[in-house]
Amino acid sequence: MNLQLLAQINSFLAALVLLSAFAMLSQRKINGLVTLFAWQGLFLSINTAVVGYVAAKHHLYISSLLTLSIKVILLPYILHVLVVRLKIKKEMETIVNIPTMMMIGIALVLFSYKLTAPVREMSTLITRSTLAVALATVMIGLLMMITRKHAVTQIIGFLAMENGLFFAATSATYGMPLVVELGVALDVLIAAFIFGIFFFQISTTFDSLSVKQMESLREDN
Amino acid sequence: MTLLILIITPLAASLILAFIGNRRFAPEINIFCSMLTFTAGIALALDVYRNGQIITGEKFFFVDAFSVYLTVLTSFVSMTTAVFSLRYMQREREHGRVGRRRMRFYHAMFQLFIFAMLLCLLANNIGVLWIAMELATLSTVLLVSLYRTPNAIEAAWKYFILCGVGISQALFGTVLLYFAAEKIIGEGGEALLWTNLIEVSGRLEPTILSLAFVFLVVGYGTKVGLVPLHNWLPDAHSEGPTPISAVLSGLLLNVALYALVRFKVLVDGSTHTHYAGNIMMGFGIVSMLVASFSILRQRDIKRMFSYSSIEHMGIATFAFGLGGSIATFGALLHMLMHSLTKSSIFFTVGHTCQMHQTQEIAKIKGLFKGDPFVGWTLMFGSMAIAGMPPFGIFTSEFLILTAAIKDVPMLVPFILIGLVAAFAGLLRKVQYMVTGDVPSYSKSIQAARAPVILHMSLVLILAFYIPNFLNKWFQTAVELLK
Amino acid sequence: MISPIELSTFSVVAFIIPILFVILIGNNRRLLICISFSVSALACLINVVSGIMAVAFGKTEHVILPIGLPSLPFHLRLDPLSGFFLFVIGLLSFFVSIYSIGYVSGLAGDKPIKRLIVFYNIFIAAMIMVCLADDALIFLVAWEVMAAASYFLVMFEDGRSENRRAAYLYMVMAHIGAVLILLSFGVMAGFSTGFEGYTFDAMREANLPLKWATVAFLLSFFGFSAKAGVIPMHVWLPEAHPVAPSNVSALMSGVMLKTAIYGIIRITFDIIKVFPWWWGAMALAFGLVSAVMGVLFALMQHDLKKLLAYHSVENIGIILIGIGLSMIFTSFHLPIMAALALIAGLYHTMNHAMFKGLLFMGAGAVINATHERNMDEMGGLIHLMPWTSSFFLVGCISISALPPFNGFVSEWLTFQAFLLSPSMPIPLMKLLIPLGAALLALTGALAAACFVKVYGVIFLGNWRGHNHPVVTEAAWSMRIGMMLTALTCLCLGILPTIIIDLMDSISERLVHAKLSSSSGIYGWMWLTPIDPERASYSGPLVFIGIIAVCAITYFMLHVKPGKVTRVPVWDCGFQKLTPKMQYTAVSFAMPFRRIFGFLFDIKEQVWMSPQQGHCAFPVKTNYYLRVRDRFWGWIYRPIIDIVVLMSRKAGMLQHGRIHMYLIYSFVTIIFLLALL
Amino acid sequence: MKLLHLIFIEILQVLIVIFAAPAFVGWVDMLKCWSQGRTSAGVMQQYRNIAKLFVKDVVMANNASWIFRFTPYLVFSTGVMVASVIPIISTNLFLAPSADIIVLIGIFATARFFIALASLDIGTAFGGMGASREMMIASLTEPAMLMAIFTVSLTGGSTSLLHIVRAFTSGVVVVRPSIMFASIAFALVVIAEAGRVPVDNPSTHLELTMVHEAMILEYSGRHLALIEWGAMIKFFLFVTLGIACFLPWGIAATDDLVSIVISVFLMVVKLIVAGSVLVLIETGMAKMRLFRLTEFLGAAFLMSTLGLIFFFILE
Repeated sequence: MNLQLLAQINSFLAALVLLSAFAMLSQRKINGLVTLFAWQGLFLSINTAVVGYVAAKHHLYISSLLTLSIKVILLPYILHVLVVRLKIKKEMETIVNIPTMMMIGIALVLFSYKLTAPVREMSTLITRSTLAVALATVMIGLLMMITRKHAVTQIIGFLAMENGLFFAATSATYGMPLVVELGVALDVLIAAFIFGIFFFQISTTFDSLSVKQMESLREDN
Repeated sequence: MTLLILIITPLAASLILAFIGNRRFAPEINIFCSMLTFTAGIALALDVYRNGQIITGEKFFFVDAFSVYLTVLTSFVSMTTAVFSLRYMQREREHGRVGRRRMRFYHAMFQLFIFAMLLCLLANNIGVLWIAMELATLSTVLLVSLYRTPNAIEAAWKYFILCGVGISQALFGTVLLYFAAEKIIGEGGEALLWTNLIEVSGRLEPTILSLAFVFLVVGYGTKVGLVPLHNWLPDAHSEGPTPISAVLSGLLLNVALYALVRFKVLVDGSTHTHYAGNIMMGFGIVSMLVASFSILRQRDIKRMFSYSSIEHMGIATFAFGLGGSIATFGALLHMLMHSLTKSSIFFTVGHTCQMHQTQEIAKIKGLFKGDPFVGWTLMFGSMAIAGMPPFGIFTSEFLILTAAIKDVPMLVPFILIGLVAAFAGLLRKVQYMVTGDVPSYSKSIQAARAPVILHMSLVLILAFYIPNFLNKWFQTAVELLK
Repeated sequence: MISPIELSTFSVVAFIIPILFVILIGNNRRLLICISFSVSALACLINVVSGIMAVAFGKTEHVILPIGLPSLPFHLRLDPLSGFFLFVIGLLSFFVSIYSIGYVSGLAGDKPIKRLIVFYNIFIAAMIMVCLADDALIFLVAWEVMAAASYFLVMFEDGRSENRRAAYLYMVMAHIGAVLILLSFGVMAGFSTGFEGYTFDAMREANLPLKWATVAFLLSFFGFSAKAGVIPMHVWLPEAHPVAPSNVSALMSGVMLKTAIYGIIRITFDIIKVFPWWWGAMALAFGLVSAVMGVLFALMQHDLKKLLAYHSVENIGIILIGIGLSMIFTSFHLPIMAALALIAGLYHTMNHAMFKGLLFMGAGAVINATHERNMDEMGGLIHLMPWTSSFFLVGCISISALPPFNGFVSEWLTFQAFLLSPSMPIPLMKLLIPLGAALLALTGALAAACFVKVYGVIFLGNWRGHNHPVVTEAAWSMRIGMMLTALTCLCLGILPTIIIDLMDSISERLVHAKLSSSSGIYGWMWLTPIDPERASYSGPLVFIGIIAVCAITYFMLHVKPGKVTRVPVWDCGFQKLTPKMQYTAVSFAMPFRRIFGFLFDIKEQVWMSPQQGHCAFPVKTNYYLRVRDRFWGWIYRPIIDIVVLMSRKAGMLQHGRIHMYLIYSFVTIIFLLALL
Repeated sequence: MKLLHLIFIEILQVLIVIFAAPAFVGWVDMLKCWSQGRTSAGVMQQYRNIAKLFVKDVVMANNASWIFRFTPYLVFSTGVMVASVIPIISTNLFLAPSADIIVLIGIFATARFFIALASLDIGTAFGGMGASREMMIASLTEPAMLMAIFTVSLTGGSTSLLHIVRAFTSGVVVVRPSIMFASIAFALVVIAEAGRVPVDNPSTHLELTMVHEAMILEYSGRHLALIEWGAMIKFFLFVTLGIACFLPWGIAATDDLVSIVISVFLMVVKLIVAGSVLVLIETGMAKMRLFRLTEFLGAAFLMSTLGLIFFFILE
């Protein structure tokens, strides 16, 4: 296959990642969120594999496999189990209403496009244009954490940010060195276990998983 | 070799304690391992002192003057904390705040935390540095929520989320840095090695690096506790068990600042401006102002001292940002003095809280009469932390301030206000706690004196006499960083 | 032959011995007090000796201690100026230490004596180190240790809330002052490179541009005046001195304030050296305001120690007047006049140390005996405490600047300095400065009035109080301490010439002129500054003359024994004369309240309780008076309010909502990226 | 020989002062009586009073302390001390350098200090009232007096009386505005210091008005005599001080007998004049309320300050 096509595939997948990010932003149902997160992971791992093929970097295959196993299979499974176990109610209310979030999201995309301009100029990689998308994904993940009131959604936002970062690494530099990739993956795993424990602690201490109740530590004015 | 021992010991210890951490002699094991770590640290220090900086393990590890003194400090404070936590946690168990299984967890995580911090300090690879930093966060998150009270869980959750987000920003910054570096050094692991980066820092692309520094400063700054990224810090410090508060504000903040300073050197090296320095100065001033004014109206003793940690990190950040030989020297000294003093204060605070069964300042009274040792150490510790001689923090603040009025006179009034406000706030609360009559509900406890005395005397001695090796390290570090 | 500076350094070490005693024989109270305070007294005596040597030889010696920062070891230096202050500190501390033996034993048993002894010694040692310091670091270390030690001494009775409040206020003010001083050192060190810049020698070398010199001077001036209690930085002083143990207040008011004067002189005359005249004018203005306001505030008090504290404000003002004049003269290159003014200031420094120490010791004795600080509850103690009363009288006369005692000499010298103002090139100053002299005269007269009140109300008349404690004469060691101080006051008043000739070495170094070279043709009996034609005062002759005439008249009238009939007080036929009808401190000060009332925030109420029978005879009349310092409301209240507001605002950042926290970091990123 | 001579002059002057003071006061009283159309008791009346008091016994309150007994002697001796310093009949007094004007004021202040203490000693309301008022008046007079003296000593270039007198007498006689104003101020101050109408009324015992009398109310016998005498000496000295400062011409510069006699004669003339001037003022004005005194003394202060300002502006 020629590079042209691969580049197009790459940017197409990038578009899908961003799309899934937006979808998550607008998704109300928690199961839907988990599914979308899985999809995002899937696109990401395919993309990584493609880039690995393009750049002939074999460690990228490994990281793509890692992504597949952790972010597509493991984490969604854990989340799903938790959702079932803790009987989390399906509907998630958001702080800001959906259309506004969309607007903000688009603004973020433009912003990150502007930001990554110097990188694009410098870079010679075929993936360089997708860096903007990666940064946008990170930002949208952060936005999601900000606007959702629920612990699980915040975690998903967090993981979406991780996805974005991973994507950024791939697109900007054909991925970090393997040791770093592994380390990051390990951290994500530990994080996953920790928030697993957390969900139980929270739901046992407070009656629900809503972050709303956790505002007691404050300077009482 | 010593280096490997230094790294492996805490890791192995955490593994062992993960299984036998609930036994009767577990704390002793904990102490023993920390002592082993400390001796290894000393050995490493001597090694560095003799033959300068070390690069081993296929350039994986890198030790220079800056990191070695922090390494020794880390291992030392972790050792004294382990000693302190022996009796402290025992009493916590007697009060039924923690169960046996959680003791196991506590010991394991404690050692893991030490391991993570040492890895941060010794890693040559900035990617590994990031990983270790994340590990340090993760290992302490569940320690903060050890008591499982609603507040503890809330604090831990905030700690987890905020630091997680912050650290992800840092990763993005690292990616950008890697991107800029690989242009010059070439692909693969080489481009992430600090030793290579510092050599080529002049040739790195300035725009990318300044872009990267934004994410790095927000990322690591969150862990340093710079305002307005600090909100997790008071909660985590006040709700966790006291030994953890001690190591968090005594060591973790230092390590995060260490990372930040490393990157600052890189960025300013490439931009040839004072860009990173200015940002750090700004963060420093804001942090110390906000923190000082927050101290004034604290009702919780541990919260108050965690705010003072924010203040001091602000001062140190400001000083590093200021640059110049005297300011940098002062900043290095300040990191050392602060972590010694602050951890000893937290030990004392732990005793105080256990005596009065509360962290509320309003309920703590008459320490001079009740337990002179605790009272006076708390008084002197607070005076030291507030920058009164004859304690070391005064010396470092003296250097920083005088350097500041030389270079940035316009900023000095803000520092002045901050320092005085912090002093007034601390003194007010502490004076209230130490004076007066002993309340009925306060019961006397057997305080762990050794760590406190050790720390305070170190702070006192180092104010008047800085041993030669330390001085040599500081000077080389100054050359490296200024 | 051991050199003075070695002596002093040794003495500083010697102050550790009493602290060791506390550890060793802490349980034996009496023994501990006796031994430890006598050791401190000896250590102080060493400094008296070394001080005299330093001033007399006029040599300057350096010592570099092996401790401190690696590239900045502690530099010590003893020159005549610091020698003079060592002498003053040592002498008063010597007297006070003797006094303390009795005083501290007289304190109630539950008081934390050990704490007192430990910090007492640290305090004195720190003051000595301040005078010896020759680089910024050790100076500030000693300065702050001094502040901290005195803080703990003020907090001696930490059970009482007023002690805590006073100590807190004092410590905060002291710390603000210290930081200001630190910054001024920073400015001066900024003009030479590296760590060596922090030594005073380097600062002397570095010739600052005027702008920076001014900054440094202003910083240090206000820093030091916060410690000296110059108005409006005086608020801590009348709070802290009353609540401290009296031997401590004697030291704080007598010598600790003087270290601030030392600092001002050191920085202006020794380190900066060249300055415009308006610096001096500023010092002069602050001095005058402090002097007048201080004495007026004092007049309004009826708490004995508070009154004395306000008098410290006044006297610091007088000292500043001398120094300010000297600065003005120096800036106009009039060395001999500068020398006169400087000596006047320094001499008053020493005098104030002595008589204020004496007065506080006396106050301590009285308060120990009566357990009462409110003068309006006292009276007639002269019959019960003859020794204390006579020593206290000496103090009163000295502080009221009456010949032939020492206070008068220094004020006389200051007046002489004022009279030299016409030789200044600036017309306006020529006109204004003599008005300052008028203010000084007013101060003197008011001080006299105030101490007539003090002595009259405490020692004369009859006991006014409700409770009648058994009042006994002070312990012997207290009496000795006070007697020595009183004698010193008299000697300083009668034989000023000798001491002033000694002090030439100081003025020679600082303003390059001697006084004795101008005077001295009359010899030790006549004090003739500048020129015997201008002015002359002979303490001995006045003293001897007055005493002689008294004696002669006495004997002439008692050639045949004069009969003295003792009768009850003539009550004008009104039968019910009670002690309550005596004038009290409040009523004595009434005319002054009427005249100078506009300066204070006065709240005065009189109300008659329900009357029965004839309306002219109310059953009971209540009188309420509250005199407040206006400065608190003018300056400090607003500042405190602002700080509280700021802290509330800072607290609002921590509102507990994690979303907002995330937004913070988000916004921070956006902001920083926008900065790019 | 020379020394003997000096000592002789010194003693002579002191004696003159001591014994002339009552006469001067008597003269003033006499003038006053005449001006008020009363028959006077003559110049010698004050001598009779003093003599009478000396022979009387001392009656003292039970709680009078040593201060009460010591004060009269001190008051008297300060008067004598000052008398030996002010150049009245001659300018070569060997004791004169031992005290300049400021010291003189100081010495008088000492005397006042002790009187005030003594008046508080018994613990009656009168005493306290007197002391409080006296000290208040003193604190207001002192600045005015000092400013007046400043003007003089700036003109004379010295604060020691000898040199002021020499400076004036040696120079040609000029009318200086500064000196004029200063002298007026000084006159007002003398009235206040000596406790004459309108500041104080020596011949009243009405508690609302009395100041000096209230202080010495408890005294009797020789003590009272000494105090009264001391007060007279003080009054006399203040007048002579004024003379020495403002019209010193004629005070003997050489110590031959002739010039001394002349100067004594001149002094007597000056005193007579000064006394009558004072009487004019006293009879012209009524006793002031206590808190009006601020205005009176304020005027004195203003005068002296004007004098000072004129010294700098016009000369």
